[in-house]
Amino acid sequence: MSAITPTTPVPGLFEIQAHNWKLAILVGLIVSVLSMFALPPEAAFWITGAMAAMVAAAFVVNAYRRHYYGGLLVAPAIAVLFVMNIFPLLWSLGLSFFAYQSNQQTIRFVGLTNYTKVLTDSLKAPENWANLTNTAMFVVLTVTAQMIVGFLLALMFAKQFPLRKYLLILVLTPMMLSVVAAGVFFSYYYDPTFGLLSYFIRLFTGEQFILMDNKAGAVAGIVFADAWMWSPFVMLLVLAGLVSVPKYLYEAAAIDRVSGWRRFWSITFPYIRGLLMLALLFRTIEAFKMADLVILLTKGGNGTMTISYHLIRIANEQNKTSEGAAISYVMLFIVIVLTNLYLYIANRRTEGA
Amino acid sequence: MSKATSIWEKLGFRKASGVSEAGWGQTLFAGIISLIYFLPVLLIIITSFKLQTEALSIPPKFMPTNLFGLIPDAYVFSPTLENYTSVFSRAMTSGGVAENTGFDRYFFNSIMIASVSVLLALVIGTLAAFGFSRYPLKGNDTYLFVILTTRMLPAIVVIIPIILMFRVTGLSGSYLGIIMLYTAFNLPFTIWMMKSFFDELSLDVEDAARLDGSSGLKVFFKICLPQVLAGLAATFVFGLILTWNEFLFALLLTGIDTRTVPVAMSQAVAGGGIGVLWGLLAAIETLFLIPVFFVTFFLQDHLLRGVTFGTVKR
Amino acid sequence: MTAKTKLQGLATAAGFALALFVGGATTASAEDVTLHMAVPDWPPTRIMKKYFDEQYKPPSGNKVILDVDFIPWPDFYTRVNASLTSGEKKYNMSVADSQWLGAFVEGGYFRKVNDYIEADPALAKTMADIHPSFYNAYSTYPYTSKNIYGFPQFPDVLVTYGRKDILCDAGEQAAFLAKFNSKLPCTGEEIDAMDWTAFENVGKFFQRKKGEMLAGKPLDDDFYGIAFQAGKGYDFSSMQINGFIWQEGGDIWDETKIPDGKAEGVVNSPQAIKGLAHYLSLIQYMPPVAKTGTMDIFKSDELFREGKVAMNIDWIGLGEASLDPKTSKVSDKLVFGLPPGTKGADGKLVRWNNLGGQPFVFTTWNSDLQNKEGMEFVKWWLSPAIQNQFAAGGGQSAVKSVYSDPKYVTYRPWNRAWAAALDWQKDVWHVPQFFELLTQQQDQFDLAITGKQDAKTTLDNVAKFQQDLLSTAGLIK
Amino acid sequence: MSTIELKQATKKYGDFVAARDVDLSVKKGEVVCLLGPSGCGKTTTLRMIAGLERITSGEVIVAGQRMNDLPPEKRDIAMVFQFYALYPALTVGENIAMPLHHEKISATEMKSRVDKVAEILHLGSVLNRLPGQVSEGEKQRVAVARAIVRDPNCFLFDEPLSRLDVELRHSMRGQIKQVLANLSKATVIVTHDQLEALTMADRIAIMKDGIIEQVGTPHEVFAKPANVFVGSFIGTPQMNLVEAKLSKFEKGKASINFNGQDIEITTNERVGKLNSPKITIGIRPRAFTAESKASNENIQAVAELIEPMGAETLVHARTKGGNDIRVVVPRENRVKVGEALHLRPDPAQTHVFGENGKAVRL
Repeated sequence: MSAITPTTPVPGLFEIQAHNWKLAILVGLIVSVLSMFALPPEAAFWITGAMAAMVAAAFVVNAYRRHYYGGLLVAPAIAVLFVMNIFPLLWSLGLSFFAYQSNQQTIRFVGLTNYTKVLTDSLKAPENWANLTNTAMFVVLTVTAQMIVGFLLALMFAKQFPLRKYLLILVLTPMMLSVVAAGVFFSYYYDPTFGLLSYFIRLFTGEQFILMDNKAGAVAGIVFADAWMWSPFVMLLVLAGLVSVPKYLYEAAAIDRVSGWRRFWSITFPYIRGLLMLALLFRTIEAFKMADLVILLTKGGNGTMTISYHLIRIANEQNKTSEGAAISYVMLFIVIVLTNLYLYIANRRTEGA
Repeated sequence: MSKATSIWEKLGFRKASGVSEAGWGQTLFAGIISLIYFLPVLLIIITSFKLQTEALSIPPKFMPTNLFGLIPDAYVFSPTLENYTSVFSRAMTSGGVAENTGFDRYFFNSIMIASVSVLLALVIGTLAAFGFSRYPLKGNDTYLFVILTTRMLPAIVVIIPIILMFRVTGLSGSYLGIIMLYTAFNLPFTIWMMKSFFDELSLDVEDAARLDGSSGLKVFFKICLPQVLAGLAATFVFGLILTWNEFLFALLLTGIDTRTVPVAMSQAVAGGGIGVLWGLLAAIETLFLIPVFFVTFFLQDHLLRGVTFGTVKR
Repeated sequence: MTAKTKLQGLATAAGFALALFVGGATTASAEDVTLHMAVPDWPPTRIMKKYFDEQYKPPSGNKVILDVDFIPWPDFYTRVNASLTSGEKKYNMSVADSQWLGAFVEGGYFRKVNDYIEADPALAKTMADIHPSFYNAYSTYPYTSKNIYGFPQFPDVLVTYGRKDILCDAGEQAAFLAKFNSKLPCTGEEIDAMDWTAFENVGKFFQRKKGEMLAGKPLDDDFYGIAFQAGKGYDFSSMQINGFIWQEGGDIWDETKIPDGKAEGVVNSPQAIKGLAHYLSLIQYMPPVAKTGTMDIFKSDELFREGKVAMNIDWIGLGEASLDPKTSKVSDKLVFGLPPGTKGADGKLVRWNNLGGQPFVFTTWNSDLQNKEGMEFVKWWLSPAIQNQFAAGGGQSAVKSVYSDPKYVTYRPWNRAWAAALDWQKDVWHVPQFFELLTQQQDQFDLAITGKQDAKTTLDNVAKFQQDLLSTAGLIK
Repeated sequence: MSTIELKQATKKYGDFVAARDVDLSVKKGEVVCLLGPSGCGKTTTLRMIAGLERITSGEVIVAGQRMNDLPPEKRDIAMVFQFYALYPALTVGENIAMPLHHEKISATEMKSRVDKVAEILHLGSVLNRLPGQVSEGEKQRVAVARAIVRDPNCFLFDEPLSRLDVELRHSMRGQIKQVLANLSKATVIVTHDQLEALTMADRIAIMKDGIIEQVGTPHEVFAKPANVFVGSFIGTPQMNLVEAKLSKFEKGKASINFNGQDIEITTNERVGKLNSPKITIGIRPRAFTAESKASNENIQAVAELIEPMGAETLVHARTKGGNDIRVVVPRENRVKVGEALHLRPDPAQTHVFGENGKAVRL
């Protein structure tokens, strides 16, 4: 805030000062990374922990000396995130440059080999690309379905009507379910012998209906279950946007004899665009991680294998930690590019409008 | 616009004025759609009152009563509460006596761990969001994006370092460990939501309060927080829903004393040398749904207001 | 918030953390020994824990506590694997699938226990009494070597579950005789004598539509003759397919022949392809869920318990649920027998099958005292008295003196097939690459089961993959 | 033909009556202001005309056509909203063009019409900005521009100037008046500011509690308030209203017991025919003449508070009977606090209201 003036000058990068947090980060990173390479994991852990504490201390001292309350306010969150999230992430990033299997106690630096392996190896790369393609398919299908269904549901609830509150909570319930229970019950609904889907279709065709014996059916089954669970999330965000449109704008539009289509794009849509973007962002991130429903419904059969499920097999079942880390960082790269693209488009639209 | 709040208004029969008013016709339409949408959940709830031998019957038994002979018997099941008692106490060996299943503990753990960690994330995240909003750093957006990035990777990738870290620090199997982890898990979303709320607030009042000599903390607690209560409620509900059903970390980092319901739930999926115990699984899920259902229901109004407040730029 | 309360808060938090830290560490004195054990949560382990608490008196006089972490089956591997490989060192003993031995032995997590067995002649004698099929699969690594790692917790084999009420119905019997010119198997002995052709005939014969007659009554739903595992998950097709391949005279990659054994030419030998093709040809007689690749051991069991199939091949471990009227619609109509075999050149049935069940093992970070007390516990567990009690309470025993006792067959209806089945058991690989081999193979089998490729392509793909992988690993020269 | 007519228009929300039996007619080219305190039903009345509220009973006739059941889109009415209701995502130019889309005209014509209106209202320089980026006064002009860009049946303004500061308000009043004069449409303006109403309106309708109290030209409502409420509502400083008792009426002069003091006021014949002696006397602050000594034709009071207002001075005085009255005296007339005043009301500007609050006039 402009009202707060720094009382301590900003130190140069290599000036040894208790509040020189830049130097602290630099030293901390170097020491931590070196210790991870050179020392047994336990020692490396404590050294990295100490380095994190040092950086944190430098931040706090810096903030305190400069009356920089922003830093003090942010510090606890950064500390928790660093210890519980960023540090393990960096650790696994480091592992992606080694040949390491978690069930064997040898480790060897191999540089970018893991990355070239997962991206170009004649046996592994095609499988990875196929899984990635499937994932992309699921991302597009589930997110589109969620956006459409969520949007339509929101339109339905945008008006005030009797009992609305009670009907709304019914629609919100699916996203509160545990994925395990939802997945298991959907496998029951889709079951050709016991399932309700088969039962109802049979009333018309007289034949048991096998949904998941082909790719289209299996994908449809998974997309349906996922969209069912998470459309309420989109609905909630869109609905919040819809109810936030001031009523007088619609009145003005009525007076101005604006057509329904134009009214939506000129008045309503600007209010929900930001929220739609947020929903799109979070749902896309989640869709990239889709594995649970696939495991519960098809085990990846009939062309439904996703990169995330593949990753679970690699990193968990087969303990190929480094290879898994490499795959996941390739994945992360794609997600970051994609989300930045979203954010870029969203910002450009906002500025352009 | 009658002044007194009648019982009808409390029940949601509020007459709103103006163009967005819709009547019972809309109720009927939305009711049908909502019920269809709710059907899979309803079937889970119905299953929770069925014995295992009736759970998979064809044609499906969906009525607990034959309504004085209106419904053919093929569709009628005999409702039982056995699944609900079995959640907490049942024989764990063939022919054995009923014993405690530990689910009372698991429910307690789930409620405790989820609520404490979401609240903690709310406290820490709100402070941070306020910091990010009022004391912008250079490259603020980058920091925020990095924070979001931590949610982008599948959890399985970071699990090995975290398990090791937990062992070294003795946090494995403790409440503290899993709570801290879930707190971190909730922070990105909390910070993103709360920052946008603070960004929306008008600075005039705060500046005035500062000029009057109020300290930063006082400004935060007395002026900013009350304005973002709806946002806090919305963030709490979202955080709760996401944390409530977390599975992988709970599986790997809790001990038998700190185990949460989603982990223990698999017991009914392929436990005990039987495939799925449909009634039992449904009963666990139904019980597990209740707390988060009611929290959401009671914070529903805030949920909508909160979300909007935070994200719509005008 | 004042500075004072903040400090108090910090102190409380620190104290809390310290208490957890101290509380988490094992407190072992000379008198108290705690054995932490990871087990899947199901009756055989619940019974073990119950017997231990009620009956076990350590001969050393120490106070021994068996601290059992019951983990739900579906997530058991994930939990144990993560605990072991992360170096958490939480468990002293663990139940494990026999196939996991290689990975965890090579990684240095499972302890070789030859020293303790050699030091204890009584224990050595007990070990010698375990049926060789189980001894080799559960205890030895490398497979059939002299190194001992595990002990049977719940030994298991595949058996045929049958519906007496349908199979023995006079009308059905007559119709079957007329159609196939052979007797519809009805008793346990007749089921024992079945080959795959007879099994296939049962499949053909009982595939009925809703409304058709079955055993004199009209069906209210479609009915099927046969079911067995054909699912993509874990090992839910390999365990059955291996049997078909062995019975045709084919083989899987044989780890006892390292490093000379090959994968290509063996795994996709004509006999193996014939075995797989035979397996695939039976899928059409099974309930339609098989076509989706999700017919796992639980699904076929569920279909059987719900009365949708006449015969099912499944593990004994799932049997209790069929006997219990609370979970089974056919609890009073059961008949059990050996799984079908293949007629050999001599006209006798070849009935190789893959064994199941789980051993339990010791981990490498245990103290000597923990290991000693653990061995005493093993000795007690494998003692005939406890094994008999276990078998009577719903377990199975791999100990010869126990299962050859005439009263063994009275414990459970499937026990009549137990002793006869044991000599025909082999096991899948135990090498550290087990999971890679298994997932690739399961994926390929799934493609075949769901009709996307034929038996030959499938096994060619499997053989090529195994040849590559195992050559790289140095297991094939 | 641009006219508006309300016949017995009534709006009820449950038991609450927002507007009751409103009768109002606005001729072509006439500007009528609906004036009243907040919550009096004036905005409801406006919205009934626009079709934003469904009328409960009565009739709305616009341009000679009964419009009770038509939605706003079908009424062809232009309206300026209190908070302008500009579309936040559209530029000023797009906002102004919005009503034209309905007319299906060519893009060039649309542009020329927007430009023309923008020129009239001095908006040419901000056409490409978003509403959030222009000043309050510009927003207001955009709202007006959006209304006048088309050729509607009539114009409605809902508190058009309430959000502007005093100076801007003053200049906008003139501008709007000028614009409206050129359009010659029936126009209704809702306001709570009497100055706005008095300056802009051809006629003023004063409302209270959902009822129109009086309709008349600005002069009429000032000079001849129909009742106590109108008298008190119109005019600054407010009219003095004192409850009194009519003791007798002779020869055009009424003897009135003015809270302990008897005075005689010349008044009209109707006063003598009143049934009840309880009346209210209304005298505007500027209608007093200060006399040098007490008589039975003036009111005795003591000055208590002096407020100079520039050209004039406002004196708060207290009568013998304890009533506070406001008196405006010329600046030269230096009144001191505590000074005794003898105030003679101008009979022509003294209003007598009967017990029912209605003015007693011939």
